[in-house]
Amino acid sequence: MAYLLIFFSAIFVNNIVFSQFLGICPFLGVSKKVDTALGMSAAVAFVLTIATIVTYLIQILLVKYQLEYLQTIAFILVIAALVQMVEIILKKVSPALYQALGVFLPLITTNCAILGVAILVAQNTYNAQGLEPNLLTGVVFAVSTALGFGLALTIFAAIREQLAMMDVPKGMQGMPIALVVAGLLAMAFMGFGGVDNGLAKVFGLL
Amino acid sequence: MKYIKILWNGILKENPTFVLLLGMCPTLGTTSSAINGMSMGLATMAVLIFSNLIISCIKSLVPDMVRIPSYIVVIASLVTALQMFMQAFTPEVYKTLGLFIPLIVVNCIILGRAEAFAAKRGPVESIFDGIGIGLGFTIALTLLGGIRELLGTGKLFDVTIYSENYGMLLFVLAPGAFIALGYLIAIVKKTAKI
Amino acid sequence: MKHEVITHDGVVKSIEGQHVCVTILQSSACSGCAAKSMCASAEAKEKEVVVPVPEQCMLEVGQKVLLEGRVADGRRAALIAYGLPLLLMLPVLFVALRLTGSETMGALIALAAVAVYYLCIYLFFRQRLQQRFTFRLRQMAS
Amino acid sequence: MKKLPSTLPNMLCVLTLISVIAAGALAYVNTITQGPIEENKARTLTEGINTVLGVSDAQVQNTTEAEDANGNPVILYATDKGVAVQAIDPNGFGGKLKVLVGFDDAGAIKGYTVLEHAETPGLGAKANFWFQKGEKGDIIGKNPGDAKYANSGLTVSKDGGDVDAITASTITSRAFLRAVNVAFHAYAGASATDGQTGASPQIHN
Amino acid sequence: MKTFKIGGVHPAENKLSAASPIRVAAIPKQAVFSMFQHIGAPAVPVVKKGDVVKVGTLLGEAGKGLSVPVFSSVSGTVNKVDAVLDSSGTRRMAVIVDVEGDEWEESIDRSDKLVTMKDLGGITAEEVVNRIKAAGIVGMGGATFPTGIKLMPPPGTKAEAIIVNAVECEPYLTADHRLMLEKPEQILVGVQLIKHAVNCPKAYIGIEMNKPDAIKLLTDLLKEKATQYPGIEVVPLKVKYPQGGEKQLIDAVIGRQVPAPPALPINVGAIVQNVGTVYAIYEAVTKRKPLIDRVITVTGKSVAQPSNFLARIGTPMQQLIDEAGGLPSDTGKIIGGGPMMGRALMSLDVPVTKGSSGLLLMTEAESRRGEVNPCIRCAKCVSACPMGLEPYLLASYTRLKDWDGCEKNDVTSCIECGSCAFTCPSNRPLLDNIRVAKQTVMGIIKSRHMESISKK
Amino acid sequence: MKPIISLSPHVHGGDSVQKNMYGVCIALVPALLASLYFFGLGSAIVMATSVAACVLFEWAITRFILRRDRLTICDGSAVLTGLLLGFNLPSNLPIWIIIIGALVAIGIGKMTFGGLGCNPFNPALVGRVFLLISFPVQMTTWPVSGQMGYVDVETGATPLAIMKNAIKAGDASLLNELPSSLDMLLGQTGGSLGEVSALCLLIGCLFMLWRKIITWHIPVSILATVWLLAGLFHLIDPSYADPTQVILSGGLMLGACFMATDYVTSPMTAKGQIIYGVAIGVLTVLIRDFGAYPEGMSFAILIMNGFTPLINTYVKPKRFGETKKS
Amino acid sequence: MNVILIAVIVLGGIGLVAALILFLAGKKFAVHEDERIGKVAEVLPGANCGGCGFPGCSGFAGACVKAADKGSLEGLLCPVGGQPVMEQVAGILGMQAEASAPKVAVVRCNGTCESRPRIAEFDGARSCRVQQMLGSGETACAYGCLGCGDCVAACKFDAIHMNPETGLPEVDEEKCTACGACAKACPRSIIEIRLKGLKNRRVVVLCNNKDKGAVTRKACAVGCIACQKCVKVCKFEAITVDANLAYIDAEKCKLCRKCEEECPQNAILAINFPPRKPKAEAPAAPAAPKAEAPVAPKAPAEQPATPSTATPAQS
Ligand SMILES: Cc1cc2nc3c(=O)[nH]c(=O)nc-3n(C[C@H](O)[C@H](O)[C@H](O)COP(=O)(O)O)c2cc1C
Ligand SMILES: Cc1cc2nc3c(=O)[nH]c(=O)nc-3n(C[C@H](O)[C@H](O)[C@H](O)COP(=O)(O)O)c2cc1C
Ligand SMILES: Cc1cc2nc3c(=O)[nH]c(=O)nc-3n(C[C@H](O)[C@H](O)[C@H](O)COP(=O)(O)O)c2cc1C
Ligand SMILES: Cc1cc2nc3c(=O)[nH]c(=O)nc-3n(C[C@H](O)[C@H](O)[C@H](O)CO)c2cc1C
Ligand code: SF4
Ligand code: SF4
Ligand code: SF4
Ligand code: SF4
Ligand code: FES
Repeated sequence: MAYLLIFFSAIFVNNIVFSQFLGICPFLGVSKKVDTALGMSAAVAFVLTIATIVTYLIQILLVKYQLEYLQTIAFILVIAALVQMVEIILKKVSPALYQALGVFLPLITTNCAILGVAILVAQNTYNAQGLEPNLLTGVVFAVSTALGFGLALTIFAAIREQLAMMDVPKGMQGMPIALVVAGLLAMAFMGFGGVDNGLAKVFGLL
Repeated sequence: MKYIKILWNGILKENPTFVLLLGMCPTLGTTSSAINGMSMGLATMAVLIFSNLIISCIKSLVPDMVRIPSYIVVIASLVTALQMFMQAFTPEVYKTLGLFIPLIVVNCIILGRAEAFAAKRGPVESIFDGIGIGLGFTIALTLLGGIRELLGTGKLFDVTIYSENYGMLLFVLAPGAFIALGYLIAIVKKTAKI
Repeated sequence: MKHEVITHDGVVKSIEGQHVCVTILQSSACSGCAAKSMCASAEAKEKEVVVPVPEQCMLEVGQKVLLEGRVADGRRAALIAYGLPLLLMLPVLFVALRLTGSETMGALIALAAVAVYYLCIYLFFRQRLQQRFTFRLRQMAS
Repeated sequence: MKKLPSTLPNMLCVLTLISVIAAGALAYVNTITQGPIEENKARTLTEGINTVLGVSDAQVQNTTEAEDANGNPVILYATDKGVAVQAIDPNGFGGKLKVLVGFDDAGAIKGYTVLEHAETPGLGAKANFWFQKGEKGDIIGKNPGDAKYANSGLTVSKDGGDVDAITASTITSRAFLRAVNVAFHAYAGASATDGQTGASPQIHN
Repeated sequence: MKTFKIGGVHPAENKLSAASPIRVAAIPKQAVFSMFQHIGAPAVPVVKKGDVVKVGTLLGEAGKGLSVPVFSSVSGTVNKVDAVLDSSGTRRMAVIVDVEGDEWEESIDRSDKLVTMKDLGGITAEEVVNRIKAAGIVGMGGATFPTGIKLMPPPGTKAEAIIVNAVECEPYLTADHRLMLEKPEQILVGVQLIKHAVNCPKAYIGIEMNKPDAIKLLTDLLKEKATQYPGIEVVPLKVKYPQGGEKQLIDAVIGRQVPAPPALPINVGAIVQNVGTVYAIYEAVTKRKPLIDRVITVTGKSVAQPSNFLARIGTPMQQLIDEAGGLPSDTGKIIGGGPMMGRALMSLDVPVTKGSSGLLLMTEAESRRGEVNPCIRCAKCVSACPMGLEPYLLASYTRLKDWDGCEKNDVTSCIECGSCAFTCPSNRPLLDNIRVAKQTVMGIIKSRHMESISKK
Repeated sequence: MKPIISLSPHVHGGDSVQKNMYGVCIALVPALLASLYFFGLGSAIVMATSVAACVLFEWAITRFILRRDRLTICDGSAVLTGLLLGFNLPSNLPIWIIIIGALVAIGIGKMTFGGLGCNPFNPALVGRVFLLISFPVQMTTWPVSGQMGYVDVETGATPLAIMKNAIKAGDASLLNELPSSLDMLLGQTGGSLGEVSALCLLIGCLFMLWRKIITWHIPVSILATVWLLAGLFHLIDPSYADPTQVILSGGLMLGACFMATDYVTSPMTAKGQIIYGVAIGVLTVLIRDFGAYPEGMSFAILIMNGFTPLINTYVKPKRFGETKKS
Repeated sequence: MNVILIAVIVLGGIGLVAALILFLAGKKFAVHEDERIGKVAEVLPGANCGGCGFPGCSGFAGACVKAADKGSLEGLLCPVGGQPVMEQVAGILGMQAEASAPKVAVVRCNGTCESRPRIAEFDGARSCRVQQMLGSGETACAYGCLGCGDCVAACKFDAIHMNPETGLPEVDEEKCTACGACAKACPRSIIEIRLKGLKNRRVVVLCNNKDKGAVTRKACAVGCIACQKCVKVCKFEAITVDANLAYIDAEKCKLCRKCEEECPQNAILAINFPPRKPKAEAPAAPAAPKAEAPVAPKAPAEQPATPSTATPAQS
């Protein structure tokens, strides 16, 4: 149950975009196609999870040699390499699959969402809903966060698609209106505030 | 003259926040008050200056294909160093900025400037570019932080301007960040054109 | 939803009998961003797509074409490439952590599971996928 | 100067070299800053303990780590001027709420400070001062060990207690008081057995 | 009560001329025969200036491909063969005849006597279709599709139900209604001829409930002469626009939905014919009379005598208006057809054609559209659309020139019924824009089709 | 004569934006009267300020910031936003807060996007939630109904607060403090202006259904979902209130009938509207029962406003002749 | 020192592995984007108008580089940037720019409200395409401007505007980039992208009506009736009459203005010429001759006075 809560919390309550402020650039800049947003979130979830696991291992290594201060630099290198490696492997594994992805999805890039989540998990500073922060909760957190990102991306893409048909005042067009929409969405999502705690209590009782 | 132009370029023409719309995460995440915004801006500026300098120095040593990873290593080391210095000497600031300090690594401004400017120009120019862009970023963050702080809590740089009871709490929270930045960009664009 | 299609533009790179090799530029998620020229994460990669065509087609190397694929295919591709391994990795990680009690081992086993998954695809499903994901070419309307 | 061509050895060398230099430099920086960082940490701790005990020169004599009933860590700092206890309640409005509470020998609260929180600025974040001496939710001087608190410890007035909750932030207030109560229990348990028990104490130094 | 399943609206009916019997309009002094009175290739003139023609003389033979011949409805001399403005506002080839007397071709049987199937003896299906084709009959419900072709189902399809479109869902128009009241048996024979032509055992006559007299008349007649007219059924329908739309009618009557284009009604086993067409078929087969006249309603709130005329094709509209009491001074809009689907005419200088079902004169006050407001996304257009489309979306995509979006959202399925624009509280010109999109998308699809052919 | 030409259709059904907007206003009259009856002066002041401020801001923004010539304040949507915003506020709210709310509702919620028809979020709710988050203290102290004054009114727990407490404490006996269902239906409870009398709101809703201003899909799916879900909880654990009382309490009726049905921000197809309604119902119960806020309706509607474009993209009306397999 | 050594080893190792992977990836997926493409794209205007026939400026940049590799930039023109930009592009690519004469949009209809009576009133979506579906529209001319401004909406450069008095669009020659968007948008193909001409001067048949003379005359007072007079008077064989409509080939036209005088309908207009001597204004045209009014409201810099000031006062 607690894992479900982490899942719920990372998607709705502490949505990475709306309340954690990570991954904003792709969120704001991503193409306005709803179609690709879903596939994108699957891709981000996968990369984010793998990255989390690998960096968790690295962190173990760093801690062992008391090199925690190398965290940032090691993580960024590892993640950058990882993203590329997934590409290489996919191409090798099934060229057809790889081609299909090329046509449908934008590239996955190393952005602050991936690094941020990796650091949060490695430092155990995410909300584990009362559970011990460990690899498993970390991975659940990473997957959920990515889904939260995908969700934000998808609804945002749809809203923008709709706004393109509207008579938005000239001065507000483009980034300003996108930001205001994001703000209002964030405001709406604040309604989820405390729901995780409430649910936790219920699950505790059950 | 040339250097002043580079400076102005960073503050106005290529202002990372208002014009280029880069580095949105720290912009939104660390501007709950003017002082926080300013700290983040300055921290980024420090990294920017040094990364620009170092990269413009080593640019010809680095083969094209590992250009980006090399730059990343340089930037990441600078960020880590900064992180440690801040932890040691300004622990309060470090605590409030939290996760966003290591995330300077992936801030597109830094790598972007490295690629677009430092990798093509000399060290001195690069330093000025770093200062200019950094100042632009700092100004933007301070402005945004100031607006949010003022509207949200009635204070500016922790000085009470009007009673906190009249503050609109929303502005210090997440939605307020987006909304304030949205209108700020619209206003800046509008006034800059006139 | 009907058979919705998605298109991507590309350039004919080579023509070999019944296949045309088309290169496409896959840009990153941030490609819509105002500042992509400034931003390193707005990368682009060139990828090649092989499309079967009828024997005598009126294509020439260097010609611009539109690649057309079904949206449903795209979703399926994302599922196979990313979704399923992710779904596989989670339970494996869970079980491995329980069994070994060591996070390092658990993590390594989970990663290995993904590797095995890809290996399986490579060994057993490559051909099938090859048939599954096909594209059509459309000339660019001028 | 011409760029180095992108050959494999070139690239490997350059990247490794850069990494090595970076690592070296960082390690060096680390050795410089490690001292101040440690010092900072220690200073923050002693400052905190001093504040909550209302003194300026408390000496930590004994640190005990324990766990509360829900498995959250509790740390007791026994000093010559009283005991400061660090306790956590995980269910604040925004997550974890970490407090440091000072008790006098009788068990009355001498002072507190909020070490870590994720509450809303302007609302829950007011916990920093709300419960201080003279403020609306003053808890200083109260002794959770008193008979009237025997049932449920300190509670907000909404729940039948005598502490005024922070305006519109009952959740934070509850979490805060829960943490204070946990701290008190740890303190009481420890003083009952002369600093030797707790749920599963592990003695450091 | 049967009706179609999706959408629909209910405009004020205003059937002003419902009670006025069909009058025979005077023969005009000059008649104009456009070679382009049907869908498909124009007819090719076979007469030249100075030729003398009779009623029923061939003026233009069917062109290549989809086309029908055009016959003279008057006797006289050909004045000229030239391009003239037709009701669509474009200049098209036409034969202009100066009328002298009223002489008919001998082949035409001018008697009023009812000819039944029995009288026709063992006429073959082929012969029926041939006579229909030879008479130049086109659909008179508005689409003017060559009827002869419609009655030859393509291989692989089979007609299972003939549906007579007696709905006349357009407000104001009453031509079909009157025709049913005055020529019921002729129509029933016509239905039998169609059944015979396509070898289909079952026929339905779909009539809306606002024509109870016609429903009663036909039902009684069918009951009375059940053996003479087997397999024909009158289906009363709930009053709802656009029930007369072919696809809607099929849905309402036999509950089958024709899929999106390029599917045709015959793909679900249905053939729909307008009442007027059925009557024309009767006349063509039994009396050898080509399509030279039709019933047309001339109406409007300010018109002195809203009437139904049996008018010769080629008669100028002006003449019909004069017969109906003259052009009211407050006329703002002249509409060829009904108010929902008809065409606004620029002048009365156009002739009656095979497809003219009505002439509506709207007052100035009624004519103007209201002020356009922004779309408030009330979804009323969506629920009104009988094709299940999203008019607001299509119109927006049109404004953005997003033809891809239009195509994906099935703009080509739009039947241009106007229900969307009719309901829109913001007075948005939805159908105006959708037409642009439909035209463009059809063009794109066509060129793509050509492209893929050329590639092979 | 110069004939008028245009493409078909040449007739129009006569429906108009004004008719719809003022129709909703009329539907709100019973609830308005009820709020005047229960809250007296306070209600009058809050309503008047809210409506006046909304109309004024709309006028000023159109005129001076957007510089549009066409004035839109007559179309009734600003009046409606003002009314609904007022309905969502406590009767003792300081005037300056109401004005801020109106500014946010019209300025941020509506005109930023271009005015009527362009806004993705319900303006009145944007205003209300903004105030709720910004001024939580003032926005959560509810006068007890039956007082006629504006200042110095006695405040008390709303049914929602009582329900929440019962859930928090896990103690069903706390629910005894709830007013009777009849009182809740008629309006003998505390709460914001427009939510006191469920009956009046229902009458208004029926009026709108009769006038075909709205369709049944959204209100019915919301109410049914909440009733079922709350009923389920109630069965499992009686410290969750009786579902009928849940439906009658708080802004549920107001939201379901008047705010979730806002054309601009709700899905375009019947299917979409049902999905939207069900989701609002679920979210409302979720937030009410487990969240930090006592009232979930506003948030639930706003959240689903965010999803509306997505629903519109994927939930298409059934096309004529569409078969399942294609 | 030990600490530093470990750090160096660990990070060195990570760096080495990362370098390897990134190198492989770089090699596999390298975008063979020519540096020149970026450079070319930089000098392009960035309007992404599509006027060049390529999707967006970057597409055009790619095409330029490819063409340069084949040896010539022939046929490639950025209509927005025009010659100067093409020269820059050529400079980057080390080529000669194809000399191309500048062009401008010309509205080939002069059917103002006075010369072309409105016989009906259009009441629908303000769109030429919609009106086009109603046959000839508000006037009897089935070829003339419909006046709803589809072309105005299509222009990305704010270079074409409706003149409320004439009801016709007017091109701002300084802003017009000859991108052709307006020409594409016009459902009646009235707008021609035409050579700007020597000193910006042009002689154009401002009519698009392909009806027979008699019909045209009824519809519009300044319509071309295909009387062939201009063809006869032109010494350079620049004028042809096809489908009842005269057309002046801009390449052959020597700007002698003979045809302008000759046209009984005043359908031919000389644009941006200095005012004629009074005599030329004499021919009593059916409608007030409106010299350059619909086109070129602003004269180019070298032109001292706007020609339209010289036209007689309109009745
Ligand atoms: C933006 C926002 C932030 C809030 N943050 C907190 C918080 O940090 N701590 C808290 O206890 N309540 C917080 N609340 C209030 C709760 O949501 C809820 O209203 C309160 O706990 C119940 O009201 P009460 O405290 O008056 O009983 C917040 C409310 C809002 C609108
Ligand atoms: C919206 C719409 C409404 C129509 N209404 C009628 C009508 O009321 N009566 C009618 O006979 N045909 C009507 N039609 C034409 C029919 O679709 C169809 O063309 C006709 O019934 C076929 O018969 P025909 O070929 O004999 O004309 C309508 C078409 C559309 C698109
Ligand atoms: C066998 C058969 C073939 C037909 N072929 C066509 C055709 O190719 N194109 C066409 O527009 N209509 C064709 N139709 C007629 C249409 O079904 C329909 O009656 C006509 O488009 C007019 O429809 P409407 O009056 O509803 O607009 C055909 C009908 C039949 C029975
Ligand atoms: C049925 C109906 C419900 C409405 N509900 C609201 C509402 O909840 N809030 C609001 O600001 N406006 C409402 N309006 C008015 C109007 O649609 C709204 O101001 C637009 O969102 C502004 O673009 C409503 C209008 C109608 C017809
Ligand atoms: S005109 Fe087209 S879009 Fe409009 S209601 Fe009719 S079928 Fe639907
Ligand atoms: S009926 Fe009109 S206002 Fe309503 S959604 Fe359709 S276009 Fe918009
Ligand atoms: S007037 Fe026409 S050709 Fe000139 S810039 Fe505008 S759209 Fe392009
Ligand atoms: S020139 Fe063409 S597009 Fe422009 S207003 Fe005239 S008809 Fe419309
Ligand atoms: S200018 Fe109008 S017809 Fe020639």
